[in-house]
Amino acid sequence: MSATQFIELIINGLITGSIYALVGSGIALVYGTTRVLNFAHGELMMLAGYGVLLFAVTLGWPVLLAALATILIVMLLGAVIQRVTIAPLLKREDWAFNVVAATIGLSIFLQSAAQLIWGEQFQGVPYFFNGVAVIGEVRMPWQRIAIFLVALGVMGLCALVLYRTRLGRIIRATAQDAEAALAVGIPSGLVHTAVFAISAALAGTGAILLSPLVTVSPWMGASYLLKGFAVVILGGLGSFGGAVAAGFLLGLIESFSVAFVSTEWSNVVAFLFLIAVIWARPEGLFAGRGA
Amino acid sequence: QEEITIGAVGPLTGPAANTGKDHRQGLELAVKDWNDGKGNYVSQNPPKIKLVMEDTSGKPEVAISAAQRLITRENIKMLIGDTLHSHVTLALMELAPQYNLPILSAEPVSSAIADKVLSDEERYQLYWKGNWNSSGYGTAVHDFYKWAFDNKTLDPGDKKIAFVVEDTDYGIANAEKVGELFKADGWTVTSTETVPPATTDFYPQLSKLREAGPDVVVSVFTVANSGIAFVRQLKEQALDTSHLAIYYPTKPEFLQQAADVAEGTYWAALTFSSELNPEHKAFSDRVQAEYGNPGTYSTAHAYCTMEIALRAIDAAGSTDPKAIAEQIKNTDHECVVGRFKFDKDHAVQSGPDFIPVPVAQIQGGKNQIIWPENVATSKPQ
Amino acid sequence: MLRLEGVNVHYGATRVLWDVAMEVGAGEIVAIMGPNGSGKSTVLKAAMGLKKPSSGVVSLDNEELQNKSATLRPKRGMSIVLERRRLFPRMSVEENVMLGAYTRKPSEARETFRWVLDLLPEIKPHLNATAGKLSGGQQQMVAIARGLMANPRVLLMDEPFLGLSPAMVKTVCSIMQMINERGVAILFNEQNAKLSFSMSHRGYLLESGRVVLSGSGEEMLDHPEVRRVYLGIRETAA
Amino acid sequence: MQRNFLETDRVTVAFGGIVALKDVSLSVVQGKTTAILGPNGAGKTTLFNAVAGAVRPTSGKVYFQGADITNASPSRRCHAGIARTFQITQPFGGLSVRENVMVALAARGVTMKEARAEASTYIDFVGLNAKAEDPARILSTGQRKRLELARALSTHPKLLLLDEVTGGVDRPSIPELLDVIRRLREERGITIVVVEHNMEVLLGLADNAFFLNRGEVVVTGSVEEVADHEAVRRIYLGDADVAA
Amino acid sequence: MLEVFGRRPYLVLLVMALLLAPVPLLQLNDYILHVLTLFLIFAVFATGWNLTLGILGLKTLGHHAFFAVGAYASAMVSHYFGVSPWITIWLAALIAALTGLLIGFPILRIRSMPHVAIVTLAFAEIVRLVFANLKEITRGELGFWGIPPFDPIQIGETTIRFGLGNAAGSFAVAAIMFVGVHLALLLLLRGRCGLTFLAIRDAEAAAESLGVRLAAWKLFAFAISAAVVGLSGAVYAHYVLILTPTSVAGPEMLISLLAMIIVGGVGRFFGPIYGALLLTVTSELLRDFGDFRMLLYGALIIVFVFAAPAGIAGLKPRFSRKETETRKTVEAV
Ligand SMILES: Nc1ncnc2c1ncn2[C@@H]1O[C@H](COP(=O)(O)OP(=O)(O)OP(=O)(O)O)[C@@H](O)[C@H]1O
Ligand SMILES: Nc1ncnc2c1ncn2[C@@H]1O[C@H](COP(=O)(O)OP(=O)(O)OP(=O)(O)O)[C@@H](O)[C@H]1O
Ligand SMILES: [Mg+2]
Ligand SMILES: [Mg+2]
Repeated sequence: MSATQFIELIINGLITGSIYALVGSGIALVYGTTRVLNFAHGELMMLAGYGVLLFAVTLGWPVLLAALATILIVMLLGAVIQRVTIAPLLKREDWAFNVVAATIGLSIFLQSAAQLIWGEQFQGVPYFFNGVAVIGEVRMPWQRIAIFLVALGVMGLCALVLYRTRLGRIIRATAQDAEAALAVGIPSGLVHTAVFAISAALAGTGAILLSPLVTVSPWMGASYLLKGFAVVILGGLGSFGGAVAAGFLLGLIESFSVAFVSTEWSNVVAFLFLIAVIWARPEGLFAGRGA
Repeated sequence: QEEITIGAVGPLTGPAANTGKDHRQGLELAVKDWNDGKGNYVSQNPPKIKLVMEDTSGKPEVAISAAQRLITRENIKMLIGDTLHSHVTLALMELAPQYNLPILSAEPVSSAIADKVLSDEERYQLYWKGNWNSSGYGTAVHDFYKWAFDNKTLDPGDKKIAFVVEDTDYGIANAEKVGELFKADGWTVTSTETVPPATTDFYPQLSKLREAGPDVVVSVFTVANSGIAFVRQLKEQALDTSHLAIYYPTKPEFLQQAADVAEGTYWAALTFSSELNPEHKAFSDRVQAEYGNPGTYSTAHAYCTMEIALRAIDAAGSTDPKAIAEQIKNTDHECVVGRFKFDKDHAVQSGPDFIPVPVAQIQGGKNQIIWPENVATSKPQ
Repeated sequence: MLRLEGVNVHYGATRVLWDVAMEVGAGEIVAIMGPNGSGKSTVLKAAMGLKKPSSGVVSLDNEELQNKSATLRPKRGMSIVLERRRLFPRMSVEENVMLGAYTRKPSEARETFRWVLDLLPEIKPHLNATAGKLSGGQQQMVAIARGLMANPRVLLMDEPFLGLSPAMVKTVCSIMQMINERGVAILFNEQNAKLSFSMSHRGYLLESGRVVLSGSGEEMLDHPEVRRVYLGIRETAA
Repeated sequence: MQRNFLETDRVTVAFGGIVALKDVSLSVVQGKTTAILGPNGAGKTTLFNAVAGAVRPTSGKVYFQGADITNASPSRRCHAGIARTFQITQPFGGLSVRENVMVALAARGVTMKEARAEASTYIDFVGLNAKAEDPARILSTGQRKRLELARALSTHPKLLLLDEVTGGVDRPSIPELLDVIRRLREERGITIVVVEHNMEVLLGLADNAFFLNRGEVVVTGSVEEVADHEAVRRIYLGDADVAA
Repeated sequence: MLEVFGRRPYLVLLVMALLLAPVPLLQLNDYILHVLTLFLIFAVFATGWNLTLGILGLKTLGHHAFFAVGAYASAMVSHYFGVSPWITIWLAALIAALTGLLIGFPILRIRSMPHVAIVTLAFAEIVRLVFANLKEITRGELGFWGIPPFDPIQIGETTIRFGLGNAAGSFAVAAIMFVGVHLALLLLLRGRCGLTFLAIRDAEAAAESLGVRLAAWKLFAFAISAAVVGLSGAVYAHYVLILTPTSVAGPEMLISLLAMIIVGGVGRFFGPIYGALLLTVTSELLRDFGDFRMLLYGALIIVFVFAAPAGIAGLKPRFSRKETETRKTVEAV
């Protein structure tokens, strides 16, 4: 393998990984705070994809404005989804699996609703950033570099909020015993909703960054869901930082496995890695502070 | 005179639903024309036809369920199916002997279907495949390149070829066939990368390709956005290679979304083009008038498939399955996409004399046929 | 100030509280006694709004609270130490304790925090430990500390001495008496009749979800029923 | 070498940096009731966990009836005759109280019918008859504690580890429970180790006691001796006169 | 266990068997028999899955992998080696059970719900990809065809045939498997086995301290559950006669089976059966709605989770308990 290819593989891995990290950290956040495993997370991405499509392509708004509007709308949707379909279930004793079931149902529902509304076609979104950065022999379009940078920024911001602010502490308290949180006066219902909104924003950011590359379709989010889950587990359940690190790792593993084995086995390699890790270290690779 | 019911199954929902809907339009239009007295009749007294179509979601077990429903509930005398998927067709063709029902598939191309027919001709005597075999592409691609190297349009370099194909029978069979023909000419296949359908990130594969440095890259996808992404990323990585695309440029959204990066791409097969072919344009306009959207290759192919079915029933003069199958076998029908004539393997034949498989190039943001020379609209650039 | 009137509570079809009426006056310590399953914890949860009564009135300073969210109560000066030490198991002890002051200003909270640590020095060495990993009794102390952080006017405590060593029981008793002298009203339940009625101004006896006896601490201790059943003082010892 | 019924040999348990037990060597004589005393966080529950197999000692050995059981799984220890109750109760919420008690019987291979009948005995012992067919998840604190005891008894233990089994149980019922425990010891020769903060209960139940502080055994002797020991009074009972 | 089995489980099963028995004689049209056959196969699948999901309490989301393993194993052995499907289905169940043990090991020590869910989900994805990638022997997504149907059986004058187009015979096989599997499981689970599974579900550590050998029981549960699912997969293979990795091990299989269990009632013994019936039949009825089918399908799951979390099995008047007083309790104290 040449040095150029090696560098390319690393860069590719980091870029794919940054998306996995965005998706995974959103799931981890929700799981960490509410113990809800949200199977409809991918559909939030998908909705964000259609958001960008609407604002940036159909209405022709400037990219930044379109992105902002999309994120706001997806956050709102996330909050509404939480209020309407998840919050009522959390009051039940056996909610954990109920919620999994409900979000799976929601995920199919949203997918097919999107299909009815927008049709099955894959719709393209033009690159937000044009041009290709050429460093030596490595060529990388700015769009891809932007994915990496923006993802890092957004995740950093989230980590800051989570570990350095009062809101973060409240979120983590609610995570661990909602009734007790209620007893000290934390409006845990609202906190849950807020967390969902933040996680939706992460999903939305991922989708916005991705949409020019993968095009928008009703299935856009579904394909990232399992990877997102894998990242959450690898990182140590519910750990935000762990999920971010695991996202990059998984991206790298995939990128390198394509180079060494053929493409169709790369996911097998990634998932075998997951199972091996679980076997050896059930607490995850980067288990640290739980969110 | 009693009405004869024909059933059809195709992907009306799921990722291939767009194509399935085109099929439905084509099938409906043919039946409508037939019943309205505008058909291409064989006899003086053509039967009236009713069409019922069911969804498969692109899944074999669903298709079987749907077909059984058509058979037992609607009492269909013939089945068009699957309209798109080869793997679904492989399951459906079993119904022909089980239910003594003539089955004609529409767009599926897999050579595996023809192989299966040849493996037990007796059993599959009622099954017919309304499209050519996937190996047809391979021959066209190989013959085109040979022609281009011979007349110095392209340089064979180190004689290395690589494939990036979708992980379906369609993609893999094409890669194998083209690879075989090139190897026979002394070429080496550096790699065959199979990616899951609808993949849109090819950077890891491109990185691998750059290392191998092939002279020809052939890509096969059925999902247009895979193709769009591949062509764009190929350009970003500025790989120094000749690129030929199979299938996906037939999708209108390909040129709409990739015109800026697809310049110079060779592709096969430009079987339907409203811009270049007045006959196709007329058909497309017809569809436009009827359904409010332009016609595509899939619409036209479904239309022709239905015409074959209708003419066979008409010619058979009864709904006797064997008689209908016999008439399908005798088909020699000139339709909008070409001349339909079945081969011994129950598949439609391809090539200049039958259904042409022309190679095109995107020039100035437009498709031009560049090979074979007799139908070319432009020279390769 | 805290008053329950005609409170009924159901779990599904099972009724566990029957027209319960209780009152905690300003500056009072009030004890609830009763056999297992009689509904003591349920009374406290209903008072705190963690279990919604099917009917009845829960009021604080004459403000009816039974239909209001539980989060309102800490703002009005109520706080609770829950049974089975409901801590935030994966947060540090310090974070757990600090969250008790959720409704208060951070500067005040810091001050209270120091005060609480002085009262319960046993938790000091464990401030950075994960709460869920502490021993049973240590968790109980953290729970009490968290309850105190709200600087409540009314403190509800569900079996506050459960799992505490005798020395710690004494400490917690004196803390309760001390904050009571500062004007905090306390409603708690505890199985040790002697301990609980002797330190409280008034007491209630609960049986099968009904209040069967109430009176001042001494009255309760002197009542023949209580003496016989809860203090084990009988003519013919078993 | 002749070993006592239960022996721990320099058992140390560390959780990361926290040393919960430090070189604890103690032995329990068959047929006697032993009390473990100690302030909160002294390591009492951890000691039980080490004996019952829920945690592995960092170093040291545990012997039961002469055999080294340091690395045996909790279920093997149970079959060997060690039963325990949990300080923080762990009922099988979805099973009825009766079925909760039947689990251990079933694990021993008793037929369902016999198990059902035998379970009634233990449910009776702990006074949960009225709740026998209710799912365990609705039990109150005290009821759960009783259930813990009934389940432990159902394993036919030779050694019974009771972790604050009377905590949360209403006072009027405690004598009855103690009666049950005492009777078992006399009739079946069960050896009992209790962790208990209620001194009244202890004085009537235990023969000898160990006093544990910060993971170390500080005092050993009869219950009365231990209870009168200066360090115990100061650290544990918190007598005002000594503590001052 | 009352919650899980209801009051008279054997009676319920008997009624089901009696309802199924006359169906082949009713001269129903093939299509209806086809739908009923699918229902029976999926009911066994769902019940097998429910064993770990609801009864052992391990929230596995990868049982469609065992279905695929069972289906492909039986199909390939009978196709390549010419062994009769009557034999290969048992082989398939065995292979599925071994696969179950294989994935059972890594998740033995894991107690958290999401870990188990995601690891098993990933495992199913691996299985799907392996079947899709081993094209030389499975033909990948093109589909594995050439699967022999069950060999005909001669009873006196009549020959019973199986496979497509022989709806009555296929129905009978599925029905016998259905009743047989449920009877066997009932015998197994009504005893100490079921009690132990439920105890593990509710409190692992406590169960272990009471002498339950966790690892052995969990692996046993996994193997049994995988075997049942594998068996249903094998019967499915010899019924539909074509397999593609996506159709047997893809996400839609997961979702529809999960929906059956949820709608029927997680952790109720008979729940999955009701769920399978309702969803197989509605999904056929909804076929007329075309695009709206999946939409309604998703909505149905949500509605059930909300309105009837215990599923159909939980809808029946269970404990017709009036307001019980707490008095009794206290007197006993
Ligand atoms: N979720 C529930 N569903 C049904 N019944 C319940 C539920 N929770 C508690 N109960 C019942 O309500 C009654 C009162 O319970 P509560 O916890 O208030 O008792 P308690 O007086 O605090 O008992 P203890 O002294 O044992 O803590 C008990 O009989 C209990 O079984
Ligand atoms: N899993 C664990 N991880 C970390 N520390 C632990 C863990 N379990 C116990 N400890 C620590 O070990 C020490 C002893 O705990 P243990 O539960 O044995 O105390 P105890 O004597 O039972 O106390 P109590 O009377 O309060 O129940 C405590 O300081 C506790 O914080
Ligand atoms: Mg209580
Ligand atoms: Mg303890």
